[in-house]
Amino acid sequence: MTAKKTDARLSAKDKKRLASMNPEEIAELKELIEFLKENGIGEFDLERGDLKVRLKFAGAGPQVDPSHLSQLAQFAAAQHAAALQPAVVAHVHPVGAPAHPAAAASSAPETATAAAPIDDEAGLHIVKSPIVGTFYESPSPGSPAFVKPGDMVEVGQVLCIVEAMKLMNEIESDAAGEIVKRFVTSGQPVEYGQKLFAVRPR
Amino acid sequence: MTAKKTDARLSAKDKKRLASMNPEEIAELKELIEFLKENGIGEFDLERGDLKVRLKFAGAGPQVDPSHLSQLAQFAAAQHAAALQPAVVAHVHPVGAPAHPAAAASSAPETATAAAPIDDEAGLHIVKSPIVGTFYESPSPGSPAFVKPGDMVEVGQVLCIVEAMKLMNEIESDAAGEIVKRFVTSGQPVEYGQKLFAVRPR
Amino acid sequence: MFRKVLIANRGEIALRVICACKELGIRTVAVYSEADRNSLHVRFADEAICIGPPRSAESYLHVPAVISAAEIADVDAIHPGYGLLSENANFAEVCRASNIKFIGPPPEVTRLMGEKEKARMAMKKAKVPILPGSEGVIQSEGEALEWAKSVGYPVILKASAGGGGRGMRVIRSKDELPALFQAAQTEAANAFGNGDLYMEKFIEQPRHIEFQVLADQHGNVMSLGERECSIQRRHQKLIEEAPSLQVDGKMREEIGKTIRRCLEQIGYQNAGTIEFLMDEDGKLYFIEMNTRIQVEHPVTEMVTGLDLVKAQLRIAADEKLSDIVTEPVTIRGHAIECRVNAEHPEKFTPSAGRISVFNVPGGNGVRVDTAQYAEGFVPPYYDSLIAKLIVHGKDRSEAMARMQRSLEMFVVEGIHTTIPLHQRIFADAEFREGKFDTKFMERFFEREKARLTGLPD
Amino acid sequence: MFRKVLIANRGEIALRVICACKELGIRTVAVYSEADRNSLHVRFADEAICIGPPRSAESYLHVPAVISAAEIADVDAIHPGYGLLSENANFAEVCRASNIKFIGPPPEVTRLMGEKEKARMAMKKAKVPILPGSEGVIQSEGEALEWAKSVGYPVILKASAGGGGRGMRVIRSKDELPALFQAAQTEAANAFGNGDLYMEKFIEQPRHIEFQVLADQHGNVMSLGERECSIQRRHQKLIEEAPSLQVDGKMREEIGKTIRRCLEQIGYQNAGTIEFLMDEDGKLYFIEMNTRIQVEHPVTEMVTGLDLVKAQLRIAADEKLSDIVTEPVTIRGHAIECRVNAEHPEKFTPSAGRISVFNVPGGNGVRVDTAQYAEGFVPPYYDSLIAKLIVHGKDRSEAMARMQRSLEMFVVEGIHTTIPLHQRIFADAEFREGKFDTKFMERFFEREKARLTGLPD
Repeated sequence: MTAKKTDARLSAKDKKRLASMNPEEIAELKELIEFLKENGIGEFDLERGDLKVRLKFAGAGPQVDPSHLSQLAQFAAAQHAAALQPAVVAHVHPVGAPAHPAAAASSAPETATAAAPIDDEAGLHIVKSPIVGTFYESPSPGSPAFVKPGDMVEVGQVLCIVEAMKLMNEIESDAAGEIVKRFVTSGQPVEYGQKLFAVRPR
Repeated sequence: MTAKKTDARLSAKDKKRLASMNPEEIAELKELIEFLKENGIGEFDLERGDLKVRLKFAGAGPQVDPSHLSQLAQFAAAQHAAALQPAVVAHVHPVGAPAHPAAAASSAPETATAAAPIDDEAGLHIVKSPIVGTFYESPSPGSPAFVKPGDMVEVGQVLCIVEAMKLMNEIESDAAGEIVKRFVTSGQPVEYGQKLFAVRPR
Repeated sequence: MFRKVLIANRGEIALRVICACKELGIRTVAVYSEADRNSLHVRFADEAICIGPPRSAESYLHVPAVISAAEIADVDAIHPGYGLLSENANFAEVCRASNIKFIGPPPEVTRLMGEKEKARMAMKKAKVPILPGSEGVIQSEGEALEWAKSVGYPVILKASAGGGGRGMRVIRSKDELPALFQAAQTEAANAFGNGDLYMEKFIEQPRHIEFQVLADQHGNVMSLGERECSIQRRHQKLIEEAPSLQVDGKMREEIGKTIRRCLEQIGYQNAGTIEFLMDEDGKLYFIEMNTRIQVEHPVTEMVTGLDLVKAQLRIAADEKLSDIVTEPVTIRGHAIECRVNAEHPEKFTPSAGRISVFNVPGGNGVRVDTAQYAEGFVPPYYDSLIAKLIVHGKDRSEAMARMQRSLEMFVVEGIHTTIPLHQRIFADAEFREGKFDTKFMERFFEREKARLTGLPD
Repeated sequence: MFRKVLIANRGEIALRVICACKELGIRTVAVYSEADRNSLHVRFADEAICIGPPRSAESYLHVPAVISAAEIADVDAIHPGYGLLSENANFAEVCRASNIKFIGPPPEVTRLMGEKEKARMAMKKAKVPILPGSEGVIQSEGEALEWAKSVGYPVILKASAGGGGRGMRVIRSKDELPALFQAAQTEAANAFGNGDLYMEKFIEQPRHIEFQVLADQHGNVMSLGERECSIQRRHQKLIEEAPSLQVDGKMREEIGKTIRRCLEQIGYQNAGTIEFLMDEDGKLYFIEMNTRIQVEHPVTEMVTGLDLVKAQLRIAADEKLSDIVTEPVTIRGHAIECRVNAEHPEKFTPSAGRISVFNVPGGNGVRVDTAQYAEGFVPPYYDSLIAKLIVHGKDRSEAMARMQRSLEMFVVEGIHTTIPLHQRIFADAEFREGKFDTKFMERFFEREKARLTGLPD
């Protein structure tokens, strides 16, 4: 099942249409993106050098690997409809424990490796859970939290505990700076690679 | 399985990339997208350097309006590679009969409605078989052919016979002009919509 | 055995026949309309011939096109599948005239079974129970009362000239009869210009139960047990099962014996199905015979371990039934089929278009018959069946659990399908208990509506 | 029955276990590495927990991660699938210590069967035939000659300290023995600093035949017949069948009886497989026991109509075998499985990557167990099995025809698979006749090579 490839002949008009594209107008961009979105374009590339256009409708979309995905996300609102990917890839909901933010807040895949939303976390360092377990903010019930948003932390400073197999594992900060966000609540189960804290590096 | 949607934030670089299109060009791009959409194109690539075009239909052929298809054929060569499409869609090879040109010559889909390669047949009228059967060039074995390339024909003039269920069906020309090509050989089975003759209209 | 067979059909049944041919070493020829150019039956056949434009009447139903294709491809036989030309006696006759074996019964038998009254008479003669009906027109109230008494209430009055419910009355007691008789007569006279009425026994809650048979060309007939097909919407089957919970071994054997006798008398050949209505007391009444393979044949295959389409081919090639079915037929476990249609699961509007995601379930006891695929297209011209999901379990309970997990894992995107409808049915208590009849779906939709509007169930 | 089960595995077997759980109404928890984020076992489980990076050692094989996941998901039991942690007695012990039911035998039994010599002794004690071997070290040529005479030639000398073929010699007659004994002793001494040798009976053309068993936690054991697994490449099974053409009903029953006695003595629990070598005379010799579900379990399911994974779950939930297998086990028809690996079909190099087209075959008698799908990705970190294609027919001949048409209709694009290799094997006369042993693939490749280079076959 190889694809047929025939030499393309472009009419003069087509050549004109696609050839000489010159700089202008930012306002048009959003409209273009809206238009792409409306039309279910999943991918759109354009290079100027010697002009390269690539266009792909979302439905025709093969799985896009994460590195592409982040590029794509920056380029335009990617409508990512890869065939059988789970809507929520991490969905840990033990009875009695609150669902973790990714599952609770949206249906966007929360991945360990995927780029974080740029608007929230640009320039922030994310501390992730190196193990599966239960998150605790403080060394023992009732005692104060190791850290809270607004605190300044050093590299190696204990931020929290993740309990796994009855062992209390102290999670240390791998960056120095200000804690700007905690992603999980005490007692909540966390999986490998799950985001715990955002740190604004000093 | 909802599609992942990431907020589109354009980096300065991306803005510049897109900004290098003027409104007119964007309008043209929109027109192109409309065109692709109408024709169910799922992917479209174009490079200028040494001109490269890649085109992929979103799904099955039937949704493509034949009239647009011929336009498209002029625009670029159709690459028709939906997942499980047969490499050879028409492959009639009864024992003892020569394979018909489409199957013998290439693996290109031979469709009743698809436009013929432009370089060969631009401006030509194609007479197609209205029925399934066996093609005969002459009224009886040994007698001369109804027509041969180079002959001028009138509308309604008998071009050949297609035998179906022991009935000899005379196929008349639906165009007046010069026979420039016969696609099949006498005694060859033909399917519905198969090309029989090319006529250069007067 | 045949060297080469043309399959005069499309969709999943065309592919099903191609599979059977491949397993028997027979070359296959697909025919297709322009709308089916990218179908899997075209892809997997050894040869494929375009026979016309999308409209069935000009392609799949166009006898000269099909026969011409068979001639130029030089096939020995034609398998008609179901629907389309499969019960067209004229087509079978043209095949015979063209020296092409039609894989099915001879045209005479198809014709006999196609004429409802003749078929009833043939069955009656062979002592197959048929739904009691008056012999000809009921002339008067008095005659009606007498006839109703002889078969017992309820009975139904029907207009001899008519159809579509006009002139039709269900009568549940002798007190109601006089008034309803008058009303029906007047209505029939007004509607059809003819007030003649006849009467039939009426079954309030009929089940649709059918028996699968195979008959060779040497006079041998075999009954392969029954299928339960009561889950229907507007006379379209949605879910079929084998065996029926209502049929025990003794009944299966008795009916089987009667059917065998009857079909031997008729001279039946190849695969066929005898359809019955079952009344509330478990009595069966013949309705009609289908002289072809059925959509729902896989449930019988699952519980018997046989291959009915291969059997059809071998019978048509003049093999003896005793060489095809070499061991006594036994029923193992329970099988259920769901018809997956390209339809909106609530509004039932057809849903043609491109399939973007198509993940078929697999694993233990799961069979899928389909000609669809990811990136495939469902054309708007043909019936909406895109896949049959069949499961087999050691009992009905296991089969139901298996169906539920298979429905959950059957992912189709880009078009609507009836998968969600099946999921709702399999969650229904009445369905799960096997307490249903052909009016189940009406009640099911009413229950759903009641639940939605907050009314008591 | 369990409320919630964690599946400590990936790929098709994880999905297989999820299906079984769903059919039993058990909630499922998938665990996955970062490389498997988009896998179907993640998609179809009720919950899913990422337990580590792609490398197995840091995810699927990382006991603390798996146990932590089980604890935070609050499961009752863990199903280990095959491979990975399935035969890790320590893992089973940690499960026990964590109050999580390990679905498999107790760690003591796993440990016993994991130590080859102890397992042999346990089997020998229960009168299961084992491959004759010298008791301890053979001190001299004279002793070797005597022992060889007692079991008959051929025999094999092996280095007590070694492995990998060094110090190993096959001896086919007593005349050869002295020289080969010396050579083996010298080689062993040089290689391992220890010239000790022991001897075993040698089988020139062994078949690999294994028996499937189920054992409940109440002391009941059941044998479910055998599988023929001789088609192997480098000790990796490629094709498996049930039943074996070499095992008749009498033999099946006798071996079954011996196995039952043996496993009752050992206190075996859950599903397991006893592997044998069969010599040219049809005699079986125990090699080892696998204390888990096998890759090839579906062929047994197809011919027995049972569900082995559901049986595993029910046994672990303390149900009795007599409630799980309620009817006498009978073998119906013949089943064959092809392992479809993401490998080049000639060079056997692994082929990871994106699958662009994935059309699984369906229809009568065809089962596919897979966790792959169109647009899915085969990661490079794990074993290459991407699908199991299993067919069932009324006999081996029908099963082979069905496999051939199914292989033809199994379309995978974007990566290489072993589908073409299977097609070549199914076209091989020796395979078709069922005349094979574990060296079949070596001869097969030689025959192919000979054909290609134009040498006589």
